[in-house]
Amino acid sequence: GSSTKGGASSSKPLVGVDYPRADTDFWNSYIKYVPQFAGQQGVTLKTTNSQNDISKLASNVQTLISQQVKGVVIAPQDTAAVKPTLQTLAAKKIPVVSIDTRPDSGKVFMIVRADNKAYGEKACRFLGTKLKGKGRVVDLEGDLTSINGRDRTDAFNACMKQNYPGITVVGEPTNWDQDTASRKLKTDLQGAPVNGVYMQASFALSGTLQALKQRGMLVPPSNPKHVYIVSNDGIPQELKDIKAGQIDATVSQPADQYAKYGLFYIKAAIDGKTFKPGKTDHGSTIIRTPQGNLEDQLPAPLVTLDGGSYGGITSVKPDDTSLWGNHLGG
Amino acid sequence: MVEAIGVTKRYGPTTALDAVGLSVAPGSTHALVGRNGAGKSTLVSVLTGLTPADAGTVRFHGRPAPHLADRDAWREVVACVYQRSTTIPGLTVAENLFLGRHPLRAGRLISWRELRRRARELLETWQVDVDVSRPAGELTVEQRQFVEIARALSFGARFIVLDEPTARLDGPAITRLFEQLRQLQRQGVTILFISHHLQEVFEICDTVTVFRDARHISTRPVAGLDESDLVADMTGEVRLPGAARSAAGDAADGGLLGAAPVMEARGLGLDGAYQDVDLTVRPGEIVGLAGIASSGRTEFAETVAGLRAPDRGTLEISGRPARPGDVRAAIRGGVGLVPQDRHHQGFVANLSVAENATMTVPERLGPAGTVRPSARDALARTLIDRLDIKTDGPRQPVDGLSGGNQQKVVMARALAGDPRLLVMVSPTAGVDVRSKETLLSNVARVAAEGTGVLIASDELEDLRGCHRVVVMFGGRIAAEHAAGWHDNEMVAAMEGIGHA
Amino acid sequence: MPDNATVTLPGMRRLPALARLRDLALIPAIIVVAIVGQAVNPVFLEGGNIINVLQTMSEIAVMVLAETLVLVAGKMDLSLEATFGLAPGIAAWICLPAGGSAHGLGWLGGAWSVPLTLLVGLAIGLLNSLLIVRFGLSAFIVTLGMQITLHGMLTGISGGKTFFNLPSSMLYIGTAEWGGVPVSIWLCLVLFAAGVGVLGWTRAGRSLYAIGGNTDAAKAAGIRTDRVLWVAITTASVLAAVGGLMLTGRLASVAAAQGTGDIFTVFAAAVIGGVSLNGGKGTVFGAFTGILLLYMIQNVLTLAGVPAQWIGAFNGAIILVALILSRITSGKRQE
Amino acid sequence: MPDNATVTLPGMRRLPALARLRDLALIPAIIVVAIVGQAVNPVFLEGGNIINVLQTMSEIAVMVLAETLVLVAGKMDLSLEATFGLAPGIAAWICLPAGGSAHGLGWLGGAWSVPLTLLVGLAIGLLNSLLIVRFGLSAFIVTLGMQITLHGMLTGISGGKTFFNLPSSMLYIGTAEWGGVPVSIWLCLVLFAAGVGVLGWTRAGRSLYAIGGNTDAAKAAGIRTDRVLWVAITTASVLAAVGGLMLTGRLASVAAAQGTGDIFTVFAAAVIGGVSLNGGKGTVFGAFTGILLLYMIQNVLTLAGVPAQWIGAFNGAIILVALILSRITSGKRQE
Ligand SMILES: Nc1ncnc2c1ncn2[C@@H]1O[C@H](COP(=O)(O)OP(=O)(O)OP(=O)(O)O)[C@@H](O)[C@H]1O
Ligand SMILES: Nc1ncnc2c1ncn2[C@@H]1O[C@H](COP(=O)(O)OP(=O)(O)OP(=O)(O)O)[C@@H](O)[C@H]1O
Ligand SMILES: [Mg+2]
Ligand SMILES: [Mg+2]
Repeated sequence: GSSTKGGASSSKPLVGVDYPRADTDFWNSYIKYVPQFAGQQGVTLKTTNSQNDISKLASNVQTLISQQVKGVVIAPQDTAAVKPTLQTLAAKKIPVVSIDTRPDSGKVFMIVRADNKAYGEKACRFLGTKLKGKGRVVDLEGDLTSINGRDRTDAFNACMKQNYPGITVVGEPTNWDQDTASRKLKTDLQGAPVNGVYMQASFALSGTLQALKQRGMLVPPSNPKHVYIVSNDGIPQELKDIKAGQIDATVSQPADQYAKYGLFYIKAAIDGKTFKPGKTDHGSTIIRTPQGNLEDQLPAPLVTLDGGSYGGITSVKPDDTSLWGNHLGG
Repeated sequence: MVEAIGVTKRYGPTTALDAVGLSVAPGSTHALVGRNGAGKSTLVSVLTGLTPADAGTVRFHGRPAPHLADRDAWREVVACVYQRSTTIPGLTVAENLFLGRHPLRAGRLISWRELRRRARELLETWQVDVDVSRPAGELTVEQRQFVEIARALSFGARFIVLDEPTARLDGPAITRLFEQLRQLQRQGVTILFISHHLQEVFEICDTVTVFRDARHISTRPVAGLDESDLVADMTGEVRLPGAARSAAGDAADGGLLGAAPVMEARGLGLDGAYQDVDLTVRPGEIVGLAGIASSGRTEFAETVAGLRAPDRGTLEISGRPARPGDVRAAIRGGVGLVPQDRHHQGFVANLSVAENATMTVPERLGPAGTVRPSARDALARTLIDRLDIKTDGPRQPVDGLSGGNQQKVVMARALAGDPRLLVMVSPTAGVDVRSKETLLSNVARVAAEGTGVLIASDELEDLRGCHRVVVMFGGRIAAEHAAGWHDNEMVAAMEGIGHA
Repeated sequence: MPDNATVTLPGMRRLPALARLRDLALIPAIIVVAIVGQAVNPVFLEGGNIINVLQTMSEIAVMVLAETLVLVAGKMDLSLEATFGLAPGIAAWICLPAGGSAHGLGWLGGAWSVPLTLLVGLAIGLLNSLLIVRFGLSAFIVTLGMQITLHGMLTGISGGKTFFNLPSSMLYIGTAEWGGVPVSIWLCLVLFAAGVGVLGWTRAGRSLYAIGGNTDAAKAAGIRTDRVLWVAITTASVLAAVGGLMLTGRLASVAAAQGTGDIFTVFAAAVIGGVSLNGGKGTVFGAFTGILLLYMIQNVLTLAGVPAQWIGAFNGAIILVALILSRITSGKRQE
Repeated sequence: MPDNATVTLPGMRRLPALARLRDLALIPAIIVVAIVGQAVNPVFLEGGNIINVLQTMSEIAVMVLAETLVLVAGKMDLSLEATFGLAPGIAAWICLPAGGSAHGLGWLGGAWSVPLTLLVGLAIGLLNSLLIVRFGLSAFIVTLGMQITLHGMLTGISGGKTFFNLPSSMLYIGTAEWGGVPVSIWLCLVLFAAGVGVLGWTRAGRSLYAIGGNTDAAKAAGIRTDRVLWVAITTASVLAAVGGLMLTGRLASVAAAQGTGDIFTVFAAAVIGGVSLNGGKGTVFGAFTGILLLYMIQNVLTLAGVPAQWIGAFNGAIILVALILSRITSGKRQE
C-alpha cells in the first residue's frame, strides 16, 4: 500500500506503518488490510517495507520521522534490535504500536499480537489428543533466527514433554523454505513411521502434502495409517484443505485484526486515549507485559473440520465467518 | 659472476633442465642458444628466482642465491627481460617502468608527476615515443617489448638476462637495443643473451653456450667459431643451414604459373593503418610484405585474414569478394592465418595441442557437428610430425610447450585446413634455426602445392624465400623487390630511405 | 571426455587414457560419505532414501548443469536461481484462474503452463545474453542485478503468496514415476548425459572451452564466439526454468521465494566438481559429482540428527572440506 | 589519483590530468538521483535524511572498502558479510554474562568486547589467507564455504537468538555523535580517505594493482605477491569486523542473521563503482560513489512509498540501470 493522497490534517493524522516483509502469504494479507482499515480508522498512511531486515526498519523509521508522522506502527521481527529505534521514537514523543512481536525493552503504547506460544500449545494439544499420547511427530520449524519460530517450537516441545511424553518430536529447522521442509520431511519419512506433522507456517503446506502423497500416506483419518497434519496461519488454501480433509487443523493468525487494531490503537494514542489491562470489546484481553507495556492479545482460533474441542482447546469450523481467510479476495 | 651448478627442473614428465651447469664471467656477454624447448627460458626463471630448481645450486659472486621470497634481494643481483611479457596491461607505461620502486615524496607517498617525468626520460633514451600515462595494454608488441627492456636495464643491476629480446623487435629497434647493450658492456655489466638469431650472437657476444634437450652441450668463445658449428651443437647433427632457402627456391619454379589470383586487393584502406594498397597473390606464389612496425603491414595482413574490416577498397579471396571482418568466412574461403601475437590470438593455453591445431577445421573432426577425439588426435599427429613440434603428444596442453613450439602449434592451426591462401605475421618470431627451417620449408612446400602465401614480416630470413617482396612504409606500398635482393637494400627500403 | 581434463592433472600427461580420472576426483569422497552415512543410519543406503536424495537434488542439479555451461564459456550467471522461481511462477500466474484463492490472471489454459515456463526461461536468457554479449556488461553484475530483479518480480506478481492448485501438466515431471523412479531423476540424468556428450564431443561444446580459455584465439580460429555465448547463456536459463518446473511439480506449488539462495549451492557444487570460475576448465560429469557429494552429506547430517542450530556451520565446513579434498586429488592450484 | 584510472577512459588518453575523471563517472548519476529525490519528496535533501542515508550505508560501505582491496588484488571475499556478523557476535557471546536472558559466557569483561571483535576479524582473515594464498585454493569457493560456516557458527553460538544489553564500549561508535554527525559516518569517511590514499599513493597500494593485473609480472618486478595478498585479505576481514561493530552499535544488538545477504550489495556497489572482478582495476573513491548511489536510490524509493511487494524488483532494476549508466560513462567493455 503506497501513501494515500492528502497530507496529514488534524482530523486524519499521518501515521507511518512499516511492513516487516512482503514475501509471505501472511504478511501480504496484512499489507492488503492496512490501507483498507486506514480509511475506516481515519488516518493517513506512509508505508515502508523493511524486508525482514532490522537495520532497514531503523532507517525506515528515520525516514518516517523526517516526514512528520504522528505515530508509528511496526512489526519488529527482531525484538531486541528494535530498542534503539524505540528510544529514538520516544525521544521524539511519537507513539508506537508493535504488531506481532513484543519488544524485549523500550516503551510502546500498545502491543497487538496473538501469542505465538499459544500457537505451539494449540498444535500440540490437537496432535496429542488425536494421537492418544503416543507416536512420532515431525515439527517443521521456521527459522531459528526468528523469534516467532522459536516461540512456537518451545511451546510445542514444552507442551509435548509435559502432557504427551509418549510422543517423540523430531524438530527440523527449515528457514521458512518449503523445499528444505519437504526434503527434511522426506528424509524423516525414511525412518520410523510418522504419525503427525506440525507445520509452523503455511509455507510448507503443499510440499508436505506432496511428500505424503508420493509415499501413499495421504489417507483419510478413518485409515490407521493417517498422518495428522496441523498447519499455521489460516490462509484460504489451508481452510480449503481442511474442508477437503487433506489436513486436519490450522491455527488462524488474525492478519485482519493486526491491521485493524494496529491502526485503531495508534489513532487512539494520537488522540490521547489511554487503556488499561482487562477484557476488550473485541473478545480479547489486554495484559501488562513484564516490560511494563500493554499488550492486546488477539485470539488465534484453532480451526478443525468438526470445530470440536481438543485438550481443552475450543476450535472453529473452517467456514467460520470470523476467520480472515474466509473474507479475503485471495 | 653467476654460476649454476647441476640445475635440474622437471615439469611433470618433461625434464626441462637436466643437471645443467652454466658460469658467466663478470663483464662478459654470454650467449645462450639452443633449439625450442632446450630449456633456456627455464634456466632463466631459475636464475632470476621465479621458479625453484628441483636440484642444483645457483650462486652470484660466489654467494648463494637469495631466498625465493626475498624479491628485493633478487632484484639487486639480476635484472631480466623475460620471453613472456611481464608488463601489466591495466597499469600505465610509467607505472610499469617503476613498479615497486615508485619515486616517493614527503610522507612516503608516491609522486606521480615525478614518476611520469622519469618515465619520459627513460623512454627518450630509447627513442620510444609513447605517452607514458597510457595503459601498457594499449601499446604495440614492439613498444611493450621496449618498455620491458627499458625497465630491466634501468634497475642498474650488474647482471642482466635477456630472453629473446629481439624476437618481437624490428630492424631499427634491434640496432637501438644493441647500441644500449654495447654501452652497458663498456660499463662492465654482465649480460646473458638468448636469441635464435645466430648472427646476433656473433655481433655482440663473446662467449656462447649451447643447450640441447635440456642438457649443457658446449661453452666456447665466439671468436673463431662459425655458424655451422653452433647449429651442429644445437641439433646434434652436422648440416648446413639455408636448406629452407633452397627449398623455397624450388617452390619458386613450380609457382607463379597459377592463373587466377588467390588474393586480390584493390585500393584497400584502413584508417590509421594503411591506404590504397593494391596487392595480388597467385597460387603457388610466396609474397613478402616487408616493413617496420608502423608500416601497416600487420594491419593489412589481418584485414586479409578477416580480423579487421577495411574502410575502403575491395578484397577478393580466390575470386569471390571477402566478407569484411568475418574470420570464419575467410577460413571457409580457404585462408589460413598465423597471427602476430601468439599469446593473444594464437592459441588457447589450457587446451591440448590437438584441440588448438584442429580448431580451424571442426568439420573434419567428425560428422554432424561432433568431434571424435581419435580423429582429432590423428589429424593433430600428422601436423605435429609435419612441423616437428616438440611435445609429449597431441593431448599436452599448449601452455606446457616452449615458446617456439607454441608458435609451431599456431602454424599447425593455420595449415590444418590446407588453405589456398596462407597469411602469416612474423611467423618465425622466437623460433630456433632448425624449426625456422622446418616452418619455412613447410611454407615452401604448401606453396609448391599451389597455395598462395603472404608473409608480413621484417625478418630477412622470412622474406628471403619469397618470390617477391612488397615493402610498405607509412601505410603505403613503397617498393617491390624480386627475389635475390640484397639485405641492405631491403633494410633501407623498410626504413623508408629513398622515398617518403 | 574433454581432453582439457588433463590440464588439471600434470602428472598424467603421458597417460591420456587416465585423463578422465580427473573427473573421478570426488568419487573417493562420495564413497567415504556413503560408508559414513550407512554407519550413522542404516536407512541411508536404502533404495527409498537414495531415491529421496537423488530426487531432491535433481532440480538444483539441473541448475548446476546450466551454470557449468556458462562457467566453461568464461562467464557467470547468478540469475539462474531467480529464473528457477520466476519461470514457473509467471506460468502459474498466467494460467491460474483470476479471483478466488488462486490470485492468477486466467489468461491461458493450463496446457500452456509448461511451454510458458520454458518461454520465460528463454526470454530471460536472451535478455542476459543481450546485456552481456551484445552490450559487453560484466556478466557477474548483470546477472546479479537480474537475480534481484527477477526475485522481486516473483514477489510482485504473486503478491508474496504461494501459487497453489497448479495445472496438472505442470505437476507431471515433478510427481510422475517411471519404473518406480521419479521422472525428475530420469530427466536430470538424461540432461547430464547430454551435457557430457555435448561439451565433450561436439564442436559447439569444444568451442565453449576455446572461448572460455582465450576468446581472441577462438575468434581468430573462426569460432563465432558471440553466437556460441548467446546459445550457452540462453540454454542455461532455459535449463534453470526446467529445474524450476521440476521443483514446482514436486511441491505442487510455487512459493514467492522459490530458488532464493540456491545459487550458492550451485556454485559450490560446480567448483568442488572441478569447474573453474575463470572459464575453459571443468567437465559436466565433475559438476555432477560435486552436487551429488553435497546432497549426500546434507542427507547424512539430517539422518544423524545434527543439532539444529549447528546445521549451518556443518554445511559450510563440508564445502570447505570437499574443496580441500578436490584440491588434494587434483594436485593443482586453483584460480 | 592512480594513473591506471585512465584505463577505462580511452577517449582521454592524451589528458592524464583528466585521468581521475573516470572516478567521477557516477557523479552525474548521483546528482540526477538527488534532483529526482528532491522532486519526489522535499524531505530528501534535509540534513536529517541525508545523515540517515549516510549512517545506514556507513556499515556496508566499510565492507565495500574491504571488498575493493581484495578485488583489486585479483581475489574475492564472499565471507565478509559473515565476518560482519560473527565478529561482534563472538565478542558479545564471550563478554555477556552467562545464564539469564543474556545467554553469554561471561568469560571476559565488557571492555574486551571491541578488541575481541577486531581479533576475530583478524583470525578469520588469516584463515582465509592461509587457504587462498598458502594452499592455493579458489578464493571464491573458499570464502563461500567460510561464509556459510561463519553464518552457521553465529547461529550456533547464539542458538539463533539475538545478543542484546551489550557492553557500552561496543555501542559507542554506533551511537555517539561528533558535532551532530554520528561517529559511524566520520569513521566511514576516514577509512575511505585512508583507502584512497593507500591504494592511490603508496607502493603497497600500487602493488595490489600489479598483483591483480598480472601476478607473475608483479613477482618479476620484485613485489612479494604472497605477503601483499596476506595483508590485503586479512585487512579486509578486520574492516568487515569494524563494519559489523558499527551496525551492532547502531542496533544495540547482534542478530543471528546480521550481515546475511549483504555481500550482494557490496559487490554491486564495487562493480558499479568501476572495480573489476578480474583484478587490477578500480579505485576506492569509485567504490564509494557506487555504494552511495545505491543507498540514495533506496532512500528515494522509500520516500516515494513504492508498493511493498515491488521493492525487490525495483532494487534489482536499479543495479542494472546503474550498471548500464557506468558502462556508458566509462565507454569500456567490462569483464
Ligand atoms: N610451465 C611449464 N609446464 C610444463 N612444461 C614446461 C613448462 N615450461 C616449460 N616446460 C617444458 O620445459 C621444456 C623447456 O622449455 P623452455 O621454455 O625452457 O624452452 P626454451 O629453450 O626457452 O625454448 P624456446 O627457445 O622456444 O623459448 C619444454 O619442453 C617445455 O615443454
Ligand atoms: N574444433 C572446434 N573447436 C572449437 N569450436 C568449434 C570447433 N568447430 C566448430 N566450432 C564452433 O562451434 C560452433 C558450432 O559449430 P558449427 O560448425 O556447427 O557452426 P554452425 O553454428 O553450424 O555455423 P554454420 O551453420 O555457419 O556452419 C560454431 O560457432 C563453430 O565456430
Ligand atoms: Mg624460451
Ligand atoms: Mg555448421
